[in-house]
Amino acid sequence: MTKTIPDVICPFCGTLCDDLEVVVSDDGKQLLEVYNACVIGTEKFLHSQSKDRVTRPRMHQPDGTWKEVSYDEAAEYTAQMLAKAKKPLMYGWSSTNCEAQSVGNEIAEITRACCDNTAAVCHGTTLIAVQDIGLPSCTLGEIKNRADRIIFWGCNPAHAHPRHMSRYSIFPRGFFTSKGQMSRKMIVVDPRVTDTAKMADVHLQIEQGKDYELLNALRVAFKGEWLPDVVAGIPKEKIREAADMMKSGRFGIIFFGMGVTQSLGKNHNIDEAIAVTKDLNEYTKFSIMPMRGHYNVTGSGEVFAWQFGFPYSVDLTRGFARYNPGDTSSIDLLIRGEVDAMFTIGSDPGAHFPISAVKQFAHIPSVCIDPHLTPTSGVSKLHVPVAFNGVETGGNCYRMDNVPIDCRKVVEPPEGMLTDEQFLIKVRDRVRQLKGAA
Amino acid sequence: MATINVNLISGRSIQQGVAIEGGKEKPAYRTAAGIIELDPSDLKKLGTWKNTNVRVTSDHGSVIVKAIETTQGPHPGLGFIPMGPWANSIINPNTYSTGMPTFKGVPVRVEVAINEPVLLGIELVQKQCGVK
Amino acid sequence: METVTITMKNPPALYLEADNVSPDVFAGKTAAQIAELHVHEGNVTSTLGKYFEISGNAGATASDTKIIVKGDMKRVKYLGFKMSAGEIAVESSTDQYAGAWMKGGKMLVKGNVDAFAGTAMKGGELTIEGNAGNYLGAAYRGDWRGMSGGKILVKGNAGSDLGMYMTGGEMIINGNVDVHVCTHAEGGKVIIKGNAKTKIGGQMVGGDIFVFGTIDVMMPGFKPAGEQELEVDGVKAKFSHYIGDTGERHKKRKGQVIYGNLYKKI
Amino acid sequence: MSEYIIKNGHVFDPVQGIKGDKADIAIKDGKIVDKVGSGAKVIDARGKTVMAGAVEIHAHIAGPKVNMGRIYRPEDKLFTCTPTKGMERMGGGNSIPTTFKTGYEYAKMGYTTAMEAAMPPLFSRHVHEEIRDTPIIDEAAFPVFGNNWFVMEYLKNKEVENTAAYIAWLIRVTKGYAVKVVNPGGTEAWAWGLNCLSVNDPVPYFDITPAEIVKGLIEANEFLGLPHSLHIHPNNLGNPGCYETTLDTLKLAEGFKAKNKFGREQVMHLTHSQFHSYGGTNWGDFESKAKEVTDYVNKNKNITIDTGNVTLDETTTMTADGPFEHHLTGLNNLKWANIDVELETGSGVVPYIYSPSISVCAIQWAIGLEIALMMKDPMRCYITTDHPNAGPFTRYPRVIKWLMSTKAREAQINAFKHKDKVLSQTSIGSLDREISLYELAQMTRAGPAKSLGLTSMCGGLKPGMDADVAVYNFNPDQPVANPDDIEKAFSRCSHVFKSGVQVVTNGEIVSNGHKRTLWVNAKVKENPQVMRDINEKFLKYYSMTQANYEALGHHFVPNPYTIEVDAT
Repeated sequence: MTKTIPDVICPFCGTLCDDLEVVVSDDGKQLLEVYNACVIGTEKFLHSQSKDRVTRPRMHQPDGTWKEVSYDEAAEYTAQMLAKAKKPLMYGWSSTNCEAQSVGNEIAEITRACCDNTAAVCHGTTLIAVQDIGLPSCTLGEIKNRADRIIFWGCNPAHAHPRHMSRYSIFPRGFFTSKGQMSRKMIVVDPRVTDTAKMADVHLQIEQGKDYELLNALRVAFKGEWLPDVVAGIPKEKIREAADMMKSGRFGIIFFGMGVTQSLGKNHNIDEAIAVTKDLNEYTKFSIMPMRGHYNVTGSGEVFAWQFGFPYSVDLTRGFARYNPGDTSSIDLLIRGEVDAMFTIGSDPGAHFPISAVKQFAHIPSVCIDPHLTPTSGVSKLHVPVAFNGVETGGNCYRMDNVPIDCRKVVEPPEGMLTDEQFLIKVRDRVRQLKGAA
Repeated sequence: MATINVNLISGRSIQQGVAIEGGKEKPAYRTAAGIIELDPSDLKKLGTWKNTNVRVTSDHGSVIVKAIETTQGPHPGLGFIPMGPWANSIINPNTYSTGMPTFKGVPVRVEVAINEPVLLGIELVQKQCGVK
Repeated sequence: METVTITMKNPPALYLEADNVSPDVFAGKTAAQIAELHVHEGNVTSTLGKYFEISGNAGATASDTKIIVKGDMKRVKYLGFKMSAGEIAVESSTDQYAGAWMKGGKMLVKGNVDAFAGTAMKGGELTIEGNAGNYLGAAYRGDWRGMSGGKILVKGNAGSDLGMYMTGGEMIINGNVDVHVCTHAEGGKVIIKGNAKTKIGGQMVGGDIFVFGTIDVMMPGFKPAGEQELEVDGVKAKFSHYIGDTGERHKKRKGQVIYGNLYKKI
Repeated sequence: MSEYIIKNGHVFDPVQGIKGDKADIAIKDGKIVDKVGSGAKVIDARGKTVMAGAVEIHAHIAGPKVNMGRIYRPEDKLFTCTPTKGMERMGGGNSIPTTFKTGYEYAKMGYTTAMEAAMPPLFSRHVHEEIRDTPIIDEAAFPVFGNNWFVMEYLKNKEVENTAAYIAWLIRVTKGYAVKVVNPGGTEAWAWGLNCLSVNDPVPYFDITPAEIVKGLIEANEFLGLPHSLHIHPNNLGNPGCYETTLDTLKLAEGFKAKNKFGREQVMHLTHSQFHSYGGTNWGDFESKAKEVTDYVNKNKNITIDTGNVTLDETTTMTADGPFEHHLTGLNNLKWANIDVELETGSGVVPYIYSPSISVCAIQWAIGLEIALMMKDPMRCYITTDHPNAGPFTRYPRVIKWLMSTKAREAQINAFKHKDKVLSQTSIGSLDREISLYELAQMTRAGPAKSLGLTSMCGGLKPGMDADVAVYNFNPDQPVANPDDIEKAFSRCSHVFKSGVQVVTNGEIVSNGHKRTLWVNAKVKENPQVMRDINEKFLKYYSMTQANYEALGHHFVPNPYTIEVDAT
């Protein structure tokens, strides 16, 4: 017989769908089926059952083979590496729960390391812009119940957040939006005709890299000032028409993603997008929200913020927190060669960092804590597989609108495997002995 | 053989999402992210059939990927490689001191390279880092 | 003016944070005491003497202390940190935060500097003979009070995000600049003798930018406002004048809405 | 648990009426006892002041908007962080300290209990995670109800019992403590960009006025008999002439009597009253109406207030009053953050600089002190800075100095650029009352504890109460030569005990203590209709399922202290 666990949280993207249903065997050892999840979420749950999973830590030998070691030896290597390093980098934290992040922060503070999460290559520039101009935002339920102007700027939820449109932004029938999709106008700004753009009422096919100019043109259009004929490949009539459509809504929302955070202008693109939202609040009610990628990158930012005061790129080498992306952020630290030990957890810099940064940490002592086989574990000295967070162990995580949801353990991890929190506690206790801290 | 210059962007795709959760050591990851989506007009300028291997070179590196016809176009003059080791072998690491590399908006040159294989994800990174 | 010369003896494996190398900290100290000053490499705190050869005693006060820095400074940060008087001459290139939070005195860098030079500068003179990095004379993250005084001269090129949140002071760049000049600026004067790329003067509320070379793409928020005959830094020429950023919410001074000014040499 | 005896200290304890005479305080097994054995550790408190651990009734120290403030103000931590040292974790932030620094700073000043002033129920897990990471001090959080869809719909039909059942359910699910109301109706109107500026403006769509919301919630609160009364932040905060809305709101409490088993006498607590006592019509003729507000509160015994003193610092304002923060960013054009929460509330964060050279800020400073000095009964007027809105809580010693010394007040008044305007628009110049140490103990210990219904536990030194004791290096017998000595003495305790554990010695943290999270478990009769409404709203309008909304596992509240209330 099998039992169905309802209200399960999907540990993949920032939408954090919490209405999944998972069918497990009676003894809770086997996961059989997943309902209500998108294709990526289903794959994540089912992959936890694959037979060729790595279940024991292993050291990378010079000739390319792997030698299996115990968790204690792995914890010893990690603790020694972090304690000896002059400037270790502890990167990742986005696919693990807030409890493991708190233990990781203690390790970072004792060993005086730099810690950073995947915001460095995802919404880091958003956080810089928020620090310059603030963030008029709301929770996803407000959008579901009230929003009638939805703008997707530089993001492609059809691919990156598959259920976002059906759970929150376009299709749901909220309290004041009972006609669902019919009561909403959708605008998409993207240099490609993405699958999201194909569903939009208005698609502004912008020239790539010119978001800052188009956003500035919108602000000029709100004030009815002079505009040049074409801005970023969009004629000025279409800009004024889009501006009026935004002003005429009762509750508007701008979702923005990698299109603005990763292209030229970076934090200023989001700075201007937030300024557009702030201006629109003079005419009607408008909010803006970043489409966070990982399911707990927001949580990592929150835990860093209430323990150290900064949301990411925190440098603890002086015993207290310092912050300045460009100086303390992972990519710059690696490319400038400022780091002499690399600790990765809950992310995959090997695949998602520029290769010049990956080359740097391929030749220094490095530990990768990840249940999967990834390019990071491929170039790391020690690979420590842990239980799948969100599938085989629970813990708190934060949605893209900073709402905390406690995700749940649905199936037992393979025999003898530790969770990331248990492994980090081993490392912390050993580091405390090495550094003689109380 | 003809070469074309396009502006490269990278980003998520649902196939890439499924592949990273399915295991990056598997060929499915290469099928999902070891590709460059080009507009049919650009493919015509390149003078090649779709689904052929091409070498994409930028000021920061070069990589072999399979050129396919765009699924989300038209976007003439714009190439799209899903985020992953293939894209990150050639994107511009300059962060302009904001901590964020320039993943989108990298001028690249594309030329046909029929006989060169597209490497697997982990293999590609290990080879470039000189780690066995 | 007493002179202290520090010469790189053994270069650090990683990067060195030498925020004690400034006339204010050196003032009233002998060479031996200066050698005892703290310096940080990663999370290890050691003394200046371990990395530098130090000769000469400092003056009684900061204003009559001159520091000459010799040797390879490419991996040394925070030179001239928070200095308020005196002089520093760096013979070669140095790394980030050169003359950051500077309040006065003179700092000369014969080579290049990296990012965040002259952050939130209040006064003094910073002269860079090579190229400058990004965020030259910009405000610290999140702060709306940027560079408020002092003078920065860069003989080479400058990076992006020049003079962010600038409220006063003057900057002269002989070479070219990258994207984003004087974003969110409320005052101050920037003269760029070379070319500028795109996104120049975004969200400006006040201050003046003079560009002698070309501007790749103008911001839509800058309205053309005729041409003027101006004499800028000894160069008399005709400038086409743009006012902006018209998209920004502007302050009024004596009832008159004030705008930022962008002058492009014709 | 080791035993302690604090000998020969000048004890100030309003609960037992001790007014500074020498007495010994004995501590055993975490409680205050009559006497201890000879083996007890002796703490020599000769020439020192001994008081109970202080109780902070209103501060924004944990939660989503506090953390948004930390995230978006890196310049608040530039060059001012304190490194890791022995037992103390790293600390940073002037106006919004990190959680570890919050716990340490409160303990070093002798505070042992603190209330988080506004918890959006949807974010209760976030609040409890931050409370868990704030060491030493006991904490509780007030969920906000003033703009809740359930409350507005039930009170529209005058269904007080259903409202009480919903309140009991929500406080149990979010492990909250009391009913907090912020700009009733106004924040729901702000979801459409509007506001309710008086107690009679109807809320869009819900068609209920703030007056009905406040009255209904008072009735529901007394129906349940919760330990603390309604904790209200009235409409129209911070605008010149807002004292009229405040008086209208206070009048809503007439005719209600406190009904509870905790010894609480008030039915309404007006919080940060300084922001609500403004007269005049614009910022030009802005004046103090502290007299009118305190006269009313002095006459009506079923109301308690806390001051909300401005401390003339650069700080960050954060409140669940979304429309006010949008109005404030329109004034000073600084960065503005706003988080509207579905079906429940909203919030806003804007930095603000209370500069002594601006006349409005100087007058606000004066209003805060006037309120404290004009209130007759110190047991009903408590000292707060609405941290961090009017100033960081680390400035309490400075506020105490201003209240205990007219010399200090005059020195500050003379330092103002617009001194004449301050004297003409307020009556601070003519007030020469100086708070005594006994009154200070009432305003920071016994008073807040009584208002919060915690008289059995904290706020006093009577045997049987928790052993929360603070010893200050301040000799009440010696005349105060320089007022700054008061500030110095009250900023660092010589000894602090929390639940019988010594946590501070000579201003340094020596133990992380064993902090508790207080929460109220109110039992009400079975109410299927309310349960059905809750299920329906979660199915249709919330963005989270009800099971995940209610999931507050043990790891969020590792050391709960439950206060049982029976309203069946």
